[in-house]
Amino acid sequence: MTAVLELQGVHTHIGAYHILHGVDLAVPAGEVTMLLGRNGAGKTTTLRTIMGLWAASAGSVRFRGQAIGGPDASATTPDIARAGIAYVPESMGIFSDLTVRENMLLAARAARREEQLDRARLDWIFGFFPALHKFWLYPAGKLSGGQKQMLAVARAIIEPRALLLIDEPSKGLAPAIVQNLVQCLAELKRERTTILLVEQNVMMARALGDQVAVMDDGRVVHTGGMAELAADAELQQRLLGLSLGAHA
Amino acid sequence: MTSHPADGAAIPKAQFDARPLWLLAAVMAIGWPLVGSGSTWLTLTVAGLAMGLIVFIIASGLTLVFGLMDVLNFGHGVFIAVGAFVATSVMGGMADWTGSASLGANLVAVGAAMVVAMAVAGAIGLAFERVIVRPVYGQHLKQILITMGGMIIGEELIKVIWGPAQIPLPLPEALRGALLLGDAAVERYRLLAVVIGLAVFVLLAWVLGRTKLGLLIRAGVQDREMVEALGYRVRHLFLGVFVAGSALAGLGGVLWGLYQQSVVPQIGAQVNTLIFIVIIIGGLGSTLGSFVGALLVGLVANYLGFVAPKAALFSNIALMMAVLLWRPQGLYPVGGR
Amino acid sequence: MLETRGLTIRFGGHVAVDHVSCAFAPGTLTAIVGPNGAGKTTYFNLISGQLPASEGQVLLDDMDISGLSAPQRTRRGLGRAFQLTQLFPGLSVQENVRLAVQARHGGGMNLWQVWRDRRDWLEETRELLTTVRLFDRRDALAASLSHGDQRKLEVALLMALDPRVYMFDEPTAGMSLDEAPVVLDLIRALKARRDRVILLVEHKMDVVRELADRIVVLHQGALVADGEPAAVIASDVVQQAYLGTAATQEAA
Amino acid sequence: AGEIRIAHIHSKTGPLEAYGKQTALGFKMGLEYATNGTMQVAGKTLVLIEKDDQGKPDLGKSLLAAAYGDDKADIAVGPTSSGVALAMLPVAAEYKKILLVEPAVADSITGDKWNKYIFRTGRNSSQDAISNAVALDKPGTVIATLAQDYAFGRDGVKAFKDAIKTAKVVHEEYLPTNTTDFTAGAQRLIDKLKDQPGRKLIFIIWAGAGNPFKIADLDLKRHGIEIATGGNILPAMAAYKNFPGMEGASYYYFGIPKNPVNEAMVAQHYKQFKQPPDFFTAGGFSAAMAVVTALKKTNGDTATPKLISTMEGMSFDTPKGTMTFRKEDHQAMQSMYHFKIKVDPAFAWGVPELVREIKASEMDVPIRNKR
Amino acid sequence: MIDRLLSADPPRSRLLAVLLLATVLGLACAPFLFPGAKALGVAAKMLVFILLVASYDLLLGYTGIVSFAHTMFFGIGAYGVAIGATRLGGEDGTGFGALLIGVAGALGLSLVLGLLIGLFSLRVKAIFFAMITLAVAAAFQGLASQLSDVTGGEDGLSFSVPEVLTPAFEPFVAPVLGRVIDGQVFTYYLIFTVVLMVFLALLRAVNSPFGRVLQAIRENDFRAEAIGYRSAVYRTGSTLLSALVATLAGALLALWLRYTGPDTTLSFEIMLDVLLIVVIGGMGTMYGAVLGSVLFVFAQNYLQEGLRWMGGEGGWLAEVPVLGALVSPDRWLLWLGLGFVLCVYHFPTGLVGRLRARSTPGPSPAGH
Ligand SMILES: Nc1ncnc2c1ncn2[C@@H]1O[C@H](COP(=O)(O)OP(=O)(O)OP(=O)(O)O)[C@@H](O)[C@H]1O
Ligand SMILES: Nc1ncnc2c1ncn2[C@@H]1O[C@H](COP(=O)(O)OP(=O)(O)OP(=O)(O)O)[C@@H](O)[C@H]1O
Ligand SMILES: [Mg+2]
Ligand SMILES: [Mg+2]
Repeated sequence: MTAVLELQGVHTHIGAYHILHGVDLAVPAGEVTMLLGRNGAGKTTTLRTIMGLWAASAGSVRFRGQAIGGPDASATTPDIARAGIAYVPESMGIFSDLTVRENMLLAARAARREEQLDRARLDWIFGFFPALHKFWLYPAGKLSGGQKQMLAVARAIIEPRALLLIDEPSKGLAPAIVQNLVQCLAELKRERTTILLVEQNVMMARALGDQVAVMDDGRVVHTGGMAELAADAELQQRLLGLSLGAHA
Repeated sequence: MTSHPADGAAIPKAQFDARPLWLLAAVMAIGWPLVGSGSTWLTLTVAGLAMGLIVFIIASGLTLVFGLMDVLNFGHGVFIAVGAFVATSVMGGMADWTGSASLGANLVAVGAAMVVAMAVAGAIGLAFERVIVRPVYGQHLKQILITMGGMIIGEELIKVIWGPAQIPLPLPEALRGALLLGDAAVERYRLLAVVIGLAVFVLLAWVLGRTKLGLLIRAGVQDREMVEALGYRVRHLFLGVFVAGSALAGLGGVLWGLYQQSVVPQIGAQVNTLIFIVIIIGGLGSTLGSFVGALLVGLVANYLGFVAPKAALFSNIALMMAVLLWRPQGLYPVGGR
Repeated sequence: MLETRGLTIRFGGHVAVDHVSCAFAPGTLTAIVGPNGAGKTTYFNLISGQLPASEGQVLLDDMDISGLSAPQRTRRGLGRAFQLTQLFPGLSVQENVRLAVQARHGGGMNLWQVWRDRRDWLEETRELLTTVRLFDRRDALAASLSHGDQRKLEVALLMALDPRVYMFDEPTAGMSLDEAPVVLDLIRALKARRDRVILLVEHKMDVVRELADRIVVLHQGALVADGEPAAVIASDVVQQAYLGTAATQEAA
Repeated sequence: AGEIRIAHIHSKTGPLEAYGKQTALGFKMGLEYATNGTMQVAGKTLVLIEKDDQGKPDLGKSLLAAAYGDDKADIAVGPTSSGVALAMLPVAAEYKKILLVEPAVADSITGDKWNKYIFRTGRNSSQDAISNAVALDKPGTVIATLAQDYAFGRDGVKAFKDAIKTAKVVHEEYLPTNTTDFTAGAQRLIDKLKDQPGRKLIFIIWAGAGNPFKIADLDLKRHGIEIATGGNILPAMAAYKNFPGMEGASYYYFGIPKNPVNEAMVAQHYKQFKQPPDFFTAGGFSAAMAVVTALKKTNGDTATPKLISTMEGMSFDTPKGTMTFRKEDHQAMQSMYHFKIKVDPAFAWGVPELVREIKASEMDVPIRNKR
Repeated sequence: MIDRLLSADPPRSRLLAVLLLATVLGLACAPFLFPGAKALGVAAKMLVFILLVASYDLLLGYTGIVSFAHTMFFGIGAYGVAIGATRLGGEDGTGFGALLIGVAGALGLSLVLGLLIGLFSLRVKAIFFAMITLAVAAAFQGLASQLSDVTGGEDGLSFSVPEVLTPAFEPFVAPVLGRVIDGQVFTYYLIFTVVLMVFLALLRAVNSPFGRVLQAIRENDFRAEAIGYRSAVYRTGSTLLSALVATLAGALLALWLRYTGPDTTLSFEIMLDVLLIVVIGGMGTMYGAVLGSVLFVFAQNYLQEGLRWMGGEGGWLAEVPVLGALVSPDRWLLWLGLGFVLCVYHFPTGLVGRLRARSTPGPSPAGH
């Protein structure tokens, strides 16, 4: 099992605040790694640090063996994205003045004009998120909350990428669409796309997760297999403050 | 999985909004009975349209920078001034070419002035972007201040280099005077301006409308981080746009200076209000909008100036107010503002 | 107490809310469910006045309030928490809430009082922050909160207004498993007061099942089902259009 | 022994920087010339204090107060802009010291805003307008005016019209100061003039941004219409190259006056800068001549009443010949020059050739102040 | 007591407090500390700018409205006094009544125009509003120069003020503490008192519930509406309040200068100065207006002399080829512009923000 992405002792400061206190994390290739933790634990900050949107003040982030983050690395966010990482931010990052079409066109780096978009892949995406087809020419800012979320995910998968960083994709999605999303991610995994997923939705976590990392207070406090955690009620209580079974 | 949507369903194209163009036509139509005489109307209309195109050229760089990058560049005028001053130096040095009665030789001189002016203004734009504008992307207020600071510095440096006094910039021989269409006179120089203005417009409309560039930059303004996270180097893009905008201002400066036939260091500041009005009318950032806006400004100024010269002082502002009452976000609104 | 009659809005050709008529009584919690884009948030916007209706009325205590602006409706007792968080990002957590407290007391037009002097408002604010577990972070800027904490603050702003009609739009989305119950407890406590109208948009069916007295289903803008939770959830339209295959999984 | 302190307040910076610089230079050259390079009058050393009003009236006002109050200036000279000058006038009265205005032109400085401490060596707008009228006033001539639509422009046209005796002024065109496109105005002028008999002139009074001479590009010649205007600084006269034969009246052109003072100034200027002196250089020079002449007459006495009585009616030499401060309003009466433009490739500007010197006595410059 | 006066909004930084105290004392004693007409003029201008900038801070820093028409109100105040004095002042000089009527008329006009502008701002979005006010201000300036019968046009109006306020009025024979007490000194203290009181009132306003709502609207007006504040009302209120204070500032300036013209009150340059001072001082702090104004007005008036002193004119520096041209006092604007840019760079939160950040350790994220 090789790690596609590796974080070692990553510290991140936002302004005067010290948010990440030495995060160690390895994301194995071709699997889904769940990043869990309570509100404010530092999950989003971790993803942003990987994308180079916050600078890691100490430690290192390595992607396929290359250093992409840390005090010595010089890679900028565009470099990191070009290395093959797609990112679905927590705030969705929709370009609200642009139409759905234009949002998608921007996400597809290879396409210059709409005609150059991969029609088959687009249809595959529309299959999961039909609303995007319906509102193709709509300004994205006018979509409903759930539709924006769909667009955010769709943008990240319009072209194949080696690693997906996804921050709470299920929030605001209707149950049927959450199902589609799970299926979509499962299909991506089958194509050997590596996924690092932050999620509060227990059902999704259990359905997709291979590996688990639990964060608290800017550190990874537990790593292991999903199955292991799901089986251990006492561990759940200690790490997450409740039991996963309770809601299942 | 839910059912597939109809494959290859025709994707509707956005409708082109032609009403502002109709407005333009309407203004011309109203002008006729107001002016009365046909040849006078023709003279005024052609002159107004040509003036509009000159204004469009000096405003186009600002539209570009503001429309795409959301940068309120109050220092735009300095690039106009630089363009004009460079033209005095270049054309001064080519006295043989400008003095010759041959149109070809004259055009070579003007063309050389334009090329050099654009290059110099663009180069200064490069420095301006790096030193002055870059730290304040996304902060309008600071943009206003820092670019005004840049403008003051620029103006003072111009005074250091070219002196504080007015410098004549005579039109080359063959571009002076007018062509007569019956009783209507059309200045030759304005015809040159029309050609260049149209070329600039077509080029801009094509680059922005037909390439991904326009999209990228607009997106970059809204959420720069996200565009970078999609793998684009926003920084280079912005730099490129700014340089292009500055170069256009330099071009505008040459044309404006030649139109005025003399250049003062304040030449840029003098047109600041005018070009801001034009881009507001246009919709703060739409190329087509500021194109139509500039033509409107040119026409209305001439008709009003003929019919009621007293009112002409406020014609631009009145026009702007009227347009905004009709469309509060300008003729062609650019989303998000 | 709150009623909508034939409430409709069109955006161009798109009918986002389509003649929805529905009445809500105090003391009941009505869950509004429906697929993404069904018009739930828009329906809220129409009630609270963020959008003007194309047709139809909103009635509060049998008074037509359709012509009133959003702030006027708020002052008549309609309160709103937003699906996409709406805070005062540059102000501290405490000031965010305190502004809402002040709004309820209606002191905004006072130009001469020193703000600090209103200890009573401060006390109220602090109590609320304690309830939603944000007291420790009271001095942080709202913008610097993590997503989940911002959601809690969003709810706190609504609680501070203490309106007669509470409208929650997916209050727990993005909240972690141990925090969500805090909000749900608050909602339960509201319900227990029996004098408030509570509307809740929520995609988590377990929450809906547990809290709702009644479920209203919107689909493509129209009201397609309304009634007892169990019956509505079992209905075809909910099973197919909304839950999809999820129903089978949840049952398992 | 002792010092005589002279404050010169002018636009070292601001929109009129170029003019201010010429004045300052001329003033210094004038002091040197008048004192034969000693910078002394009656054994007292002239101390020159220069201040920059930046073209701002409030600043000019406080600088003048500071000059009289803090720097103990005995006499002040300046400023460049009329607006600044008008703000300054009351200060002179408050401090009871002389302000010699140069080159601000507004009539009201020696008109209704005048007080007895105010003298002016520069010409006023009336003098400008009247001299042009005298130059253009011929039987059978039909004139239309083109001016900026504000007080300055209107007053100028009024003075011009009042002084016209035999020619006919058929139209007054006023355009907004911010006009950039003169086509509409030109059309109106053409419509008014084209069917008139006789010689047809458009007389332009314009200062500031915008280039009204553009109207010539509309091929006025086909209607037999000519353009006329007053003199200007050399860079502005570059545009005159397009109008060979254009007539008007000018305040100064270095090649026109023939007198020792002018010859000395031109020679000195060429020596220092390899260029001829300009409009405002001559003005500054004249102001210096006035100051030194007065001081010589009082034998270095700087008491204001003494200076005033000396200067009233005083004649003094300048590059423009002899000027005289009129007793009533302290305006310097001076010659103006009727010119005709000749194009000479040796010069970058259209060269105004002297047609005739218009003596002060030929111009009936109204007295507008109340005393 | 002090806390009350400052409306419970203390400087919150020791250094800032010291600087403010020094400024207030310095301005209070300026006639005796700094000799000369120029120095007193500069001090008076500082006072007027403190008020003008503070009023703009209310609009910009607290309410988040970018308007370029603020100098219009400043001008209205100045012209109010000027026109009152020229029209109503009789042969035997101007009475206080004429001035008061002028000020009242100006306040009335500002009220009406402020309302109009406030209402217009509801129709268009922020950036359009800013641009429109730019044009409106230009139009107003054009109007002032057109109506030359009333306003004196480009030349402006010089006018007389009540005798006690003129330099000619000297009640004491001997100088007091080395300064001849004349009407100018009285005018100065009149200005000082008005500025101090109105400034404290503004400070109170921004620390009142009203002021807090303005901040809320600045941060998120959509949300402010959704908790029940009618942002239209508050915005208009803020526009009016700041317009009135600016009018008052204009009146004070006119009183001091005994002159009003388009360049002294209406020009875009002044608008820019105000904007810059707000930003340098620190937006939304009120105290920034004090420090910023003092610093800026000082630089504006003494930078040229500074360059001269450094040898930029006729001194050793002037001999250096390129540098000589650059440090010439005639190019002082170059250095002011450079100062502009550097200040915006280095004081993103303004002087006050910088000072406060230094002395109070920021609130640490609790819960760690
Ligand atoms: N811009 C910021 N400035 C200051 N502190 C911040 C900022 N952004 C985040 N923080 C702090 O960093 C900590 C971690 O935040 P982060 O958003 O990474 O949490 P999270 O695990 O993603 O939480 P959630 O589940 O609520 O999204 C929080 O305490 C938060 O307040
Ligand atoms: N301002 C608007 N202009 C145009 N269309 C809009 C606008 N607001 C909403 N819509 C459309 O109306 C429909 C209903 O949106 P709404 O936000 O109410 O959905 P929702 O039921 O809340 O969905 P979700 O569960 O995803 O939040 C969507 O298709 C949306 O695109
Ligand atoms: Mg998060
Ligand atoms: Mg919704």
